[in-house]
Amino acid sequence: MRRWFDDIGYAVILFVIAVTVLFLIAPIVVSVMMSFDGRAYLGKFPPPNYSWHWYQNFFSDTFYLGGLKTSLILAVIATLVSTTAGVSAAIVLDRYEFRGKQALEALFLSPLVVPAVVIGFALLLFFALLGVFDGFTRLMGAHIIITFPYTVRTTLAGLVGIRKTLTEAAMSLGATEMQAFWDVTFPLARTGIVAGAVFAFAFSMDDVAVSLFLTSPDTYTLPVAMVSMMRTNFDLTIAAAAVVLMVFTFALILVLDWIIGLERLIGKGVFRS
Amino acid sequence: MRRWFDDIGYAVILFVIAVTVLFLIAPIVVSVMMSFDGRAYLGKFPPPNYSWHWYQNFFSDTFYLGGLKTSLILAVIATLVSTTAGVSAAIVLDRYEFRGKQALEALFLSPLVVPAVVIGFALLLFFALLGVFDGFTRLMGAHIIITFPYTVRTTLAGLVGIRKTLTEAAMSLGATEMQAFWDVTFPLARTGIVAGAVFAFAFSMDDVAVSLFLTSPDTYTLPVAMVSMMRTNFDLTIAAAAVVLMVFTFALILVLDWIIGLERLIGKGVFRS
Amino acid sequence: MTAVVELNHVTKRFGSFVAVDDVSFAIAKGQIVSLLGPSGCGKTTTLRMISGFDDPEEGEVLISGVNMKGKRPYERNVGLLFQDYALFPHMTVNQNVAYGLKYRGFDAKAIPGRVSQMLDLVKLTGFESRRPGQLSGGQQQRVALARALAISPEVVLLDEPLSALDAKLRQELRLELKEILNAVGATTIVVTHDQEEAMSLGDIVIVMNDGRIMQKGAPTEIYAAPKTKFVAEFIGRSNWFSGRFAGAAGNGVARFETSEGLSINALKPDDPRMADDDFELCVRPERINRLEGNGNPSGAGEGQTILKGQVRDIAHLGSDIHLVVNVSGRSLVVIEQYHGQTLEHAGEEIEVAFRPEDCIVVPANS
Amino acid sequence: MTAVVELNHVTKRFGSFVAVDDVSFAIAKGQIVSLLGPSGCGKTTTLRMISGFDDPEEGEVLISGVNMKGKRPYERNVGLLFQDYALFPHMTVNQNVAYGLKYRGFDAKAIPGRVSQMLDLVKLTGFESRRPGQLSGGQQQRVALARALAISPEVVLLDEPLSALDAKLRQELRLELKEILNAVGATTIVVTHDQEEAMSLGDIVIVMNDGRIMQKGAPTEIYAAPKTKFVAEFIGRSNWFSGRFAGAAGNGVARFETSEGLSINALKPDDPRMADDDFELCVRPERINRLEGNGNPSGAGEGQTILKGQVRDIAHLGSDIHLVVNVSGRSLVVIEQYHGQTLEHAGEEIEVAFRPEDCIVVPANS
Repeated sequence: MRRWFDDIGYAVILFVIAVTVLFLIAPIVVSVMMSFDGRAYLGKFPPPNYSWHWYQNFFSDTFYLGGLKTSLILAVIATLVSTTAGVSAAIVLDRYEFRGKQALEALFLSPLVVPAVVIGFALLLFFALLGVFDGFTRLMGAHIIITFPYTVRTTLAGLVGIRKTLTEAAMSLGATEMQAFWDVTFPLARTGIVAGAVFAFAFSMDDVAVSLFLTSPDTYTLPVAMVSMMRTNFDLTIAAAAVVLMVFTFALILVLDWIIGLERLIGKGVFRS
Repeated sequence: MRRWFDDIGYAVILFVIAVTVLFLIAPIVVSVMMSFDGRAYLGKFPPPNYSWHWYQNFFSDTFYLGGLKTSLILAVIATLVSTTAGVSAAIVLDRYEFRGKQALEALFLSPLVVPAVVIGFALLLFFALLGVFDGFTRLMGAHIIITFPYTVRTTLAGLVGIRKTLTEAAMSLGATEMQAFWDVTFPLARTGIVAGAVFAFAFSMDDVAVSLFLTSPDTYTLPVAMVSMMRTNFDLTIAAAAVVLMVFTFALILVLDWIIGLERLIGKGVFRS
Repeated sequence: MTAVVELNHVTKRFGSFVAVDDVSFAIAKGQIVSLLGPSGCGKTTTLRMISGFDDPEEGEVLISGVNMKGKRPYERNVGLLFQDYALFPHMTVNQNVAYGLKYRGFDAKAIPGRVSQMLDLVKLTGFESRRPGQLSGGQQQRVALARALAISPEVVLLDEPLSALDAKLRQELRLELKEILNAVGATTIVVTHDQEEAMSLGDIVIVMNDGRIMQKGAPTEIYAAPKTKFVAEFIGRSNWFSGRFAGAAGNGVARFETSEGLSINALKPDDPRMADDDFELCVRPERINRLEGNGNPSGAGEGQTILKGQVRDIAHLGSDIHLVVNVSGRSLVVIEQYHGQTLEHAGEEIEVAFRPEDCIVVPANS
Repeated sequence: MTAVVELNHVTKRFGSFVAVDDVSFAIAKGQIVSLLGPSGCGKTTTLRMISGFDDPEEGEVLISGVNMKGKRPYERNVGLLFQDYALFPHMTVNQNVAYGLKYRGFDAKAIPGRVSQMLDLVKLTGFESRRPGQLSGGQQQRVALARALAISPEVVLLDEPLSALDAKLRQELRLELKEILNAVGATTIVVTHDQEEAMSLGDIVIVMNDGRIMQKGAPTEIYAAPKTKFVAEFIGRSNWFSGRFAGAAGNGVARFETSEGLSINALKPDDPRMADDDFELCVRPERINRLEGNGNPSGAGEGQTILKGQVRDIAHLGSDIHLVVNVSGRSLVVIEQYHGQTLEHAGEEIEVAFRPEDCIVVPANS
């Protein structure tokens, strides 16, 4: 009789999981199928026939392509800059004990805590104050700031597993501290650093909240383009754009999975949001 | 002479950190100060005098207050629902080995990987398909889905530290598996569960990318209200709104810090983005 | 006297790996039995099958004569002491010890009395309201023991009970643990990879390897008369020679020729197969004596084997002196008690001797 | 012979905690010195000050006569063997051993020869292209040793060199490690909390506690003539009695009255303060003999102390038998070697004896 409680407990849990799975999978499946809809208008689900024409629309629309181009350029530069800064910061946080270390750590991770709209608005004001009104420069600064915490976090996660005795061993064998870093620490932290760079890239590609505040009429990102198309000209080209963006992100995650394994990512909590 | 390389290395790293710190702190400081600007128009920084009048504007504007009210209601309900579902899912993922466990785990965390605009658009299509056009219902579903991964992650992080032998010990002493869960596992995982709930709340409060797709003219969240005010009626009331939103989030993080310690949060990577 | 725990031809596989292979034994009431073996030998799986966390694939597990097939852990009356103690960290000592009582049907009024009786038994009266985190390792172990014994289990299973403690504390608690188990008359199975733990706690030692029982007997029997090379090597240190018997040397003593050409006097094994077979011969290091006075065999009794060698190393470890002696290119370990004697230096020539009855002979490849 | 390593009145504080307190010692070329003490005794801080990862606050560290003040680790010529070995996991065995050579100014052409010479020394020829993750614990230890010795350091520091290995392997590798160090004539400091490791490896043992040197001497000297209770208790097992001297018993032997009323014959200490002071007296467990034949003192020599007691426990641990005997309400531990003798059962009455020269007397509270 007591066993019965165990068995009913499992049943309830399994039901909750089944409902969750449905709501997580269904919308994405619907969107992907609709993006291949063969009809020229937005019709009922499921599509009666399939074609690539929404993708042809997407790749021939200069508004979307402009957004895609800006997104890619921003993502590449933001990734390079914030990876460099993030690795430097993580090394200092990992190796040294100093007054205010906790405050610095909190500060470096603060873009994770401050709401995105607040960051977007604050940067809008700050750039206005500095006299910077060029859309690209503003987006660039914003994307570096919002991607920086990811590179710090993943590098830190990579450094945590490296025993301090390895650096000490290298120094006892004649290497200076910098040489020990390049010989030992850097190669071992490489997967963490690469993970940070990939996340930074993906996050820069996908951001909308911050970018919305900083776009100018001729400089906007792909997600921002999607949002504005949704308001002005809603058709299934947005579905195609969404699939393109998603495929991009998934490709990056797969690369990352291939390099360091998805489980380790989840375990280390370096998953981007 | 070799020591010199070590010393110059430190100098470079310290410079990078100083620049980063400036760019992280300055925009927020500027925004907070500007929100107390005593002038009635958007003037140069720093404000010549300070007052509360932008806050008075905020708290007397029905548009902002409507957004704040919707945001709070959404956040409370989304937190309750996704914490329940997240805890169930985390228990199954933590305790049992089964075929497809990895796939399920990836699926539960997929809202972290899929770009927010894609989720927003996919839900828009999905709800249209289901015939759901009510703004509040759509936002509710969306906020549950986007907060769910946080509750799964933090609960999992809380469960990971609990040794399996504790459950076995309870069972050897006569408790069924469900009794063992309530007596032993649940009290020990509580901090992780609370952390997940707080993150879910904060994330629901702050979301803009997904909500933008699902708002209706009479149901919108505070961040969405800020974005649309920025386009239509830009003044420093948005700064006051940003500070209100930020204070809300910070208060939550402080509660969390008080409960389980910020360091453990960072270490466990349960920091929201 | 009927057996409290009985395993009949129990087998358990994980995939193609046979964790436990046709194991049978029976434990009488009040007995303490040690299951000893290297990691992966199947001892932990055996323990999990008795406690109900794993089910045997073949064979049966009986507790007090009842077949336990399909019974979940909470449907058996087994006390478990985990290697990591598994104390509930959010409960006090009192709550930990009382935990099993409410589920095991103890009268609510009787619980406080039972708890204080158990804490008295493990000498932790006064610690009732501490949390496990505020206790030392040894105290935690005793709380876990009190909790396991409180429910009056039919059998108590101890999983590496002392391995989490440091060497000095282990020696002290070993005796205390044994006395507590004897005081309540608990039927006990101790699972361990530590030879000293197994021999000092167990009335009977069962040596396992590769899922099978290799030998079963009193500690002294296992040590002095191992039946296989595995058991002899796993229990204690030993000096091995391989070779064959090459004829009698009188008085029931036979000459053993080792592969490196040494001749050793050993007792003739009763084994009828002995004729031309290969054997392994081992001498325990404490049975080898240094001869006083260089080259003077008078110190050695009749029939002893005398070997000449060179001291390779001498280490004073405390109560024991460990001497490594190079004999015909191989190293013999000799253990002596330290009684203030003068120690040799590495490189000195010495003679060592041992008696025929100090030789243990086992079949080769066993 | 000038000292290779010399510490003069070295003191190091961390905040208000004095980690190392006025420590001085000198090590001659080729000597192996063990720094032995419990955790927190300052031995690791001492090692870090010699290797350059910490700087002394007061006093000086000299290596080959040169004051090391302000020299960073890579400016000293010290070989370090870390407790966790600290092998570079992304480099092969070859690359690990060669790592120090490029920075220590070895000719690039000479490096491969030096590496294979070192791998030959530690018997790892053939493992050149393995990664540390593909090696066993013992092999990793030997790679780390080869790497530390390759740079021909003036002094080698070993931090708990064997503690990461299991008990059986530790005994084997102890001798190998000692022979390798002797083969290259390395001046060595072994830091350890393990008494057996310290005594078997070190020519000299320095016992530390609370940042200070408690005693320094050959292993046998430290064991047989500890100057304080701390040293006697930390090294080996011991049976303690506290009490006072109550007059002579002839032949340089004095009568020691214990607090529980036992009378023990001990050698008179030379200490002039002995008159009415409190002392602690200890007898090593292997020095206590069981008397054969109940109540017959003929087995005991002249002047021996004979105590009557009851066997509380007897445990056969392998080469040793541990006997716990209840004497006037306190437990005495007796260790005998096992030579096939019949074992008592718990509860039997026996007599034990020890000689006056087996008693170690130290001042109370030392």
